[in-house]
Amino acid sequence: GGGQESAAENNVPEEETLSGTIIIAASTSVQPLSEELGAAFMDQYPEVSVEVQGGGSSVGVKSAADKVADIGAASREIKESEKSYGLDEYVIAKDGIAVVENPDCGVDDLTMEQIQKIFIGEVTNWSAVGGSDAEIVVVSREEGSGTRGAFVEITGVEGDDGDMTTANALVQPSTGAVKQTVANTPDSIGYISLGALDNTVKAVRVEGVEATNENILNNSYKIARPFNYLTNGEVSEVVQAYLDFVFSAEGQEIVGQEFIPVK
Amino acid sequence: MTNYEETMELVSLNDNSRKKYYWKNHLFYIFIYLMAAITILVLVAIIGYILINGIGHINWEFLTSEPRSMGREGGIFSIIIGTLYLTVVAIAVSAPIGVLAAVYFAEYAKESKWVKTIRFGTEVLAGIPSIIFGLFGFTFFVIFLGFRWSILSGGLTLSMMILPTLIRATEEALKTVPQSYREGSLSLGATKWQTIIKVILPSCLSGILTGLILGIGRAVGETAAVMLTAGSALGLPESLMDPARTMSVHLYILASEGLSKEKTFATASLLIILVLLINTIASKVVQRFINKAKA
Amino acid sequence: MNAKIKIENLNLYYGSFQALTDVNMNIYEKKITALIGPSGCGKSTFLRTLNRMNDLIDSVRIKGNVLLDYKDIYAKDYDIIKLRKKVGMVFQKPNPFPKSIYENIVYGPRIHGINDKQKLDEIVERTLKEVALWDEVKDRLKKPAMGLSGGQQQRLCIARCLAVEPEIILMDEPTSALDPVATLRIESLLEELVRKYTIVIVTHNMQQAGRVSDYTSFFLSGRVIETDETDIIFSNPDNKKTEDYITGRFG
Amino acid sequence: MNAKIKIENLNLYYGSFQALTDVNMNIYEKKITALIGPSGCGKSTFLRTLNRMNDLIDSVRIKGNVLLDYKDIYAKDYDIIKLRKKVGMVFQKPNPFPKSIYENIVYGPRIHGINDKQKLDEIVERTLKEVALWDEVKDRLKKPAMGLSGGQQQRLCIARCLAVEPEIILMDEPTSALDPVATLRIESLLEELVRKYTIVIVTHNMQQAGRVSDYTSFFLSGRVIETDETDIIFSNPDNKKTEDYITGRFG
Amino acid sequence: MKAYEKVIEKLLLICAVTATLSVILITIFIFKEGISVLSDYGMINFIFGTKWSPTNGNYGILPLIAGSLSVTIGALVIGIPTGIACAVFLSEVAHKKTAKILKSAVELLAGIPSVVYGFFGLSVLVPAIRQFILPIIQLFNEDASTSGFSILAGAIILAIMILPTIVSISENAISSVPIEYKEASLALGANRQETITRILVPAAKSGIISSIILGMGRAIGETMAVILITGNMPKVPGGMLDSVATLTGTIAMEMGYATPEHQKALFAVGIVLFIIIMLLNLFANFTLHRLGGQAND
Ligand SMILES: Nc1ncnc2c1ncn2[C@@H]1O[C@H](COP(=O)(O)OP(=O)(O)OP(=O)(O)O)[C@@H](O)[C@H]1O
Ligand SMILES: Nc1ncnc2c1ncn2[C@@H]1O[C@H](COP(=O)(O)OP(=O)(O)OP(=O)(O)O)[C@@H](O)[C@H]1O
Ligand SMILES: [Mg+2]
Ligand SMILES: [Mg+2]
Repeated sequence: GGGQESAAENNVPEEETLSGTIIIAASTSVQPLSEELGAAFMDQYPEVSVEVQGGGSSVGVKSAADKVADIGAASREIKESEKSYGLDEYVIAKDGIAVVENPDCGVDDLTMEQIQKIFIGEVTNWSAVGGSDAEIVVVSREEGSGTRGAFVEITGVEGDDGDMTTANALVQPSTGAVKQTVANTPDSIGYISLGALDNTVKAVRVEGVEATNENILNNSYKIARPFNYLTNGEVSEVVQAYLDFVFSAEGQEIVGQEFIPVK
Repeated sequence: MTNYEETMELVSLNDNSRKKYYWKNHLFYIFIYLMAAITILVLVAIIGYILINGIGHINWEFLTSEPRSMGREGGIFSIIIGTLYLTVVAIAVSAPIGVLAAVYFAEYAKESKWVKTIRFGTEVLAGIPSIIFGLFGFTFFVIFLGFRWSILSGGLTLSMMILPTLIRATEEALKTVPQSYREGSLSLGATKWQTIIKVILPSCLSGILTGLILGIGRAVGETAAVMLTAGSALGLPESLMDPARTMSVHLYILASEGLSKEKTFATASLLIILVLLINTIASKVVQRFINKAKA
Repeated sequence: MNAKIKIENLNLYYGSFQALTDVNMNIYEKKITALIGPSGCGKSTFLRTLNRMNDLIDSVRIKGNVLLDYKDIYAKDYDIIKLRKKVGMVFQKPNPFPKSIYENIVYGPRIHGINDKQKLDEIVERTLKEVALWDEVKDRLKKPAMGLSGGQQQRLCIARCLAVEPEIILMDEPTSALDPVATLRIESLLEELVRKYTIVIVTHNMQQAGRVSDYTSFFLSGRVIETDETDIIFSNPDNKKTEDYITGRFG
Repeated sequence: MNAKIKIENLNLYYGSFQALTDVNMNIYEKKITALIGPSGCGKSTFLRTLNRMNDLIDSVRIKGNVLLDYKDIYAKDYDIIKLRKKVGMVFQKPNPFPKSIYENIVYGPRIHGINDKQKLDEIVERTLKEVALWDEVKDRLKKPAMGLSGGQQQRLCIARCLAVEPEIILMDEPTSALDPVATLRIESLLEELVRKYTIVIVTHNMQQAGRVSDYTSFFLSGRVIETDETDIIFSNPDNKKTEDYITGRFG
Repeated sequence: MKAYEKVIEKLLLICAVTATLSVILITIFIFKEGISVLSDYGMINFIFGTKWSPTNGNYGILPLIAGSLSVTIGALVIGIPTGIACAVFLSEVAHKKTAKILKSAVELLAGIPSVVYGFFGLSVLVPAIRQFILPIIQLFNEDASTSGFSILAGAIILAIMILPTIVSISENAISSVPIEYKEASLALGANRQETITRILVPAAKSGIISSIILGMGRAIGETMAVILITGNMPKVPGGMLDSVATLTGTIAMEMGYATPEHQKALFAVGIVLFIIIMLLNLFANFTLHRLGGQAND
């Protein structure tokens, strides 16, 4: 029927037989994007099924290394310790990390240093950063989270002694959970992927710069990170086709809906 | 005579030597009634809160359409299917093993050290927390056996989890079969196995069914172990090797990420209704059996 | 006379407790042998050695011989299944299976390989007639056996036992759970059955033993105190203890 | 003579089933009254109306009067607790609490407000002596009561009952679960106790009733057929049915 | 006996052993993955270390143990009296009909998946603690503060979750105390309350204790509900309103994101949890044995 027709039209012989399953193990920040990309890809190749697993950046890396998944997706730079796997990296998008606070908080602007101090636990009261006299409720992501990895690295919360996030931080296991906690807990502050930002929480300006795509692309907004796709060794035809699709104009357009395209 | 009335009646008597006791009596009953009332209230509060907020959002569309944008929109069709598959696999694997194991314990096992050991092993399995099952399923089925995150991995993990429940329920059911049935059958020259298959198992079928239904309930409600073994992919599973997301996992994700209050409540309500249904069926089965036995 | 079963020096232990001591007895073909004695004296235990129902109890150990048609039923290679087919048993409390009347009776024949519907129907009719239950239940054969009265249930159990064509029927206080009318019916049934079958019956009812049995054995503390023709036991026992028991001075 | 309890036109129903019909009886002070009759005739039911133990059963309805010291124990304002303190009860199966011997006996006194250690010790010693158990258990008062033999347990239960200083003791077949030796001990104990207490005893053992009791009431199907001095009932009953029962013609 | 009977018995035996084999398999695989961390890092450092920060290589799980224990103990403190009171109510105080209805309601409570409780806790209890309980506590201690994600929230939700276990097993135990005890007590002039507290409950204690131990096992093992409501803060708590992270929650949360080394550490946490549950099982067996022996000799 129709599938054959369109394949003939495109006149690309391999696509006619393109079928199989692609398993992507993605960090929660890359998961929605991967699902969108996967869905679009499947529209083009109905015989292919793209399965996107939730998980974390490390699991993305590990899954790719273990070949549990065809593609691992990480929302941070590959760590030194992970380089040994010898994975191929593809930066598919960029994402900013928004520092968000409960909408009732009065603080609009924070410096990188203030952010660092708040998350290290040196500043515990909003009054120290120009807010009202209320204790700061810090909300962080769990150990191993890509967002957390990127955030602590960029903001300097990670120092010579490693990740120094205050022990008094509430920990939530996903971007959504952080957002929900910050939205519901007075005097709280957290960080989430810019793509997930909505009006339930308030994003603060960092060093006076608003968290927007433009500001990230022009490098004025400092807290941003890459989204990586990782593969292990030779990839199958169908995975390669998927990667090609991601970097195609159509793929990057999908990226652009929530994140920052790389091409 | 109701007990509270009895107490009150006694309190009204003017008997000095027992005054102290009446006072204690009062406190005792107040405490008991209060605690019972709190428990019931909590039950009503939880179920009521969730159903009131959720039941309005359950409709045909919700049940039959695919979830979109991580469940923020759309329905939960693929999740219902995933739950179904996973439960079926879990039951299909554990039911025969569980029932036969129970038959062994109830009909064959002699009280030896060895039998005590495997009994203890069964009890231990029942006590292992689900997250440990999850860890195990992850290293064993997902990685070691290479089943990946799949209905198979999840189903096998779940079947291990519900095995003790099944064994226990079946064994209890077998114990209720009067010894006289066994004697009657054996005295007619039936072998032990014939006796079990033709007389004993049929006469405690409902007990076994109840066990199965309880097992299903547990499988449907499990979250942690399923997440680590069957994954949490949203797609419609098509084979045993596909990953799946169950309703409990979906509810967890919706709740923790705050994706959509409305869908969260709807999913929670559906889960409660499902459990209610499962419980009712279980007790109906038992009731029918009792009626049949009486007739 | 023909001793269908010969019991020689039978000793039985439950763990370390000796329940039967040096039992010697003959059970004669096509006669009714009654076992009497006070509670706990070992009547049931003895009865259950005759079809090896005691094998169900783990702690039981047995010494001595039980010869059925001159073959030791406790010999290694003796086929228990055949033994139990040959030696039927009726229990104190009627214990029909939770199945239909019909299914109860054909259970045994089916076990033993008869699957022909017509043959089974015949067996059902014949045995129910033998226990005089046919007229009462012929219209409700497919109804649950549990719906019968106690006396009917007990007769059904006897019919079920007859259906596998035993030669010997063991009965352990078969009427003690029944009312007087049902008891009388069973007693008169015994008189019919003894024409074809060898019957051993345990009873705590002296009158019953006197009425129905040909031979009586008196048990006391696991020993057979006296065993003889019923008339002799009841009119002129050898042993003082037997006399005391029968006249109700103890027990 | 002094009627400690006077039962007038007592009727008792379990739901719609009438278990006692028009019972009239006197129970005399410091005498032993035996209740006899076949199984299911209502002896236990009647006994349990005397300390209102039937109140435990939801379906029970009662009509008529039970006058204890001329006061109706079923009157609205009658104090059940006091009633039960005054009317002790001993059950068929020895039922000591799963506590120590000592704790079993002081349970009642403690309930009734005695907490003085010395007083409790006295009570334990006195009651155990009264039931002739003191010498057997005085060295193991803190040991579990469950470790005693059946007969000892039953005597302990009687001692436990005496510890709350009752005036009347109800006993429901107190020896039927015991062996002959233990039974004899309890019977001789009764002869001691009746000097201080009024005793009502249910028994299925005719000889026992004859041996120990002063008065006997014969129950049949929920009615009192005859009630009189024991000697008269056993030697020269008014009623044919009483005679039949006593001579063992039915029951 | 026919030959196939032997074969069948062997087959059944195999089925019966499956559960035990599973336990062995689970033990082997969990230990295989986690034992290296325990030995490299040091058992003492691992269990008594106060800093859980795997990305920095700090694997001290004392905060997690403290978290698990505090919510569990909290749940027991709330759940035991309530549960036993309910059991007494159902078996001795309530009318038969009421009791029957309530019993099935309690069973229903037992069947509800734990995530549902977690969700309820997250959307109702956590804000309620912040808004209503905190002000009350602040009356006594001005410095008190909480985000609502707390031991208290976890304890309450876990208590609700273990209630059905405690209630139904205890109710069973109390109901199966021989009626003779009750009658004996009443016949001595004890009233119902005295009979319940002095005779029935003590006589049912082994059943009640096993219900508590089962409930405790369930509380320690619970995962998802706890993640949603305790705040997951790996810090030794100082009070009821502090947030905590639990052993189970940490495993479930971090498993997905863990680097290989971190993952091994999580398996090691699993080993500790496993051992705690095993000890609890053994302890339960031992206690019940002792109590059972006492009751019967
Ligand atoms: N399974 C068993 N294990 C241990 N002892 C047993 C067992 N069954 C019976 N006994 C003991 O063996 C003795 C004989 O028991 P049996 O049942 O044969 O007596 P009985 O004469 O049939 O008594 P009854 O008239 O009460 O039925 C009794 O002392 C009994 O306690
Ligand atoms: N709780 C009850 N509910 C309904 N009927 C009962 C109840 N208890 C006893 N009965 C019936 O009341 C009648 C009298 O019973 P009761 O126990 O008083 O007899 P009994 O003379 O003590 O007999 P036994 O000698 O067997 O102890 C019997 O028919 C019995 O079935
Ligand atoms: Mg017997
Ligand atoms: Mg009675």
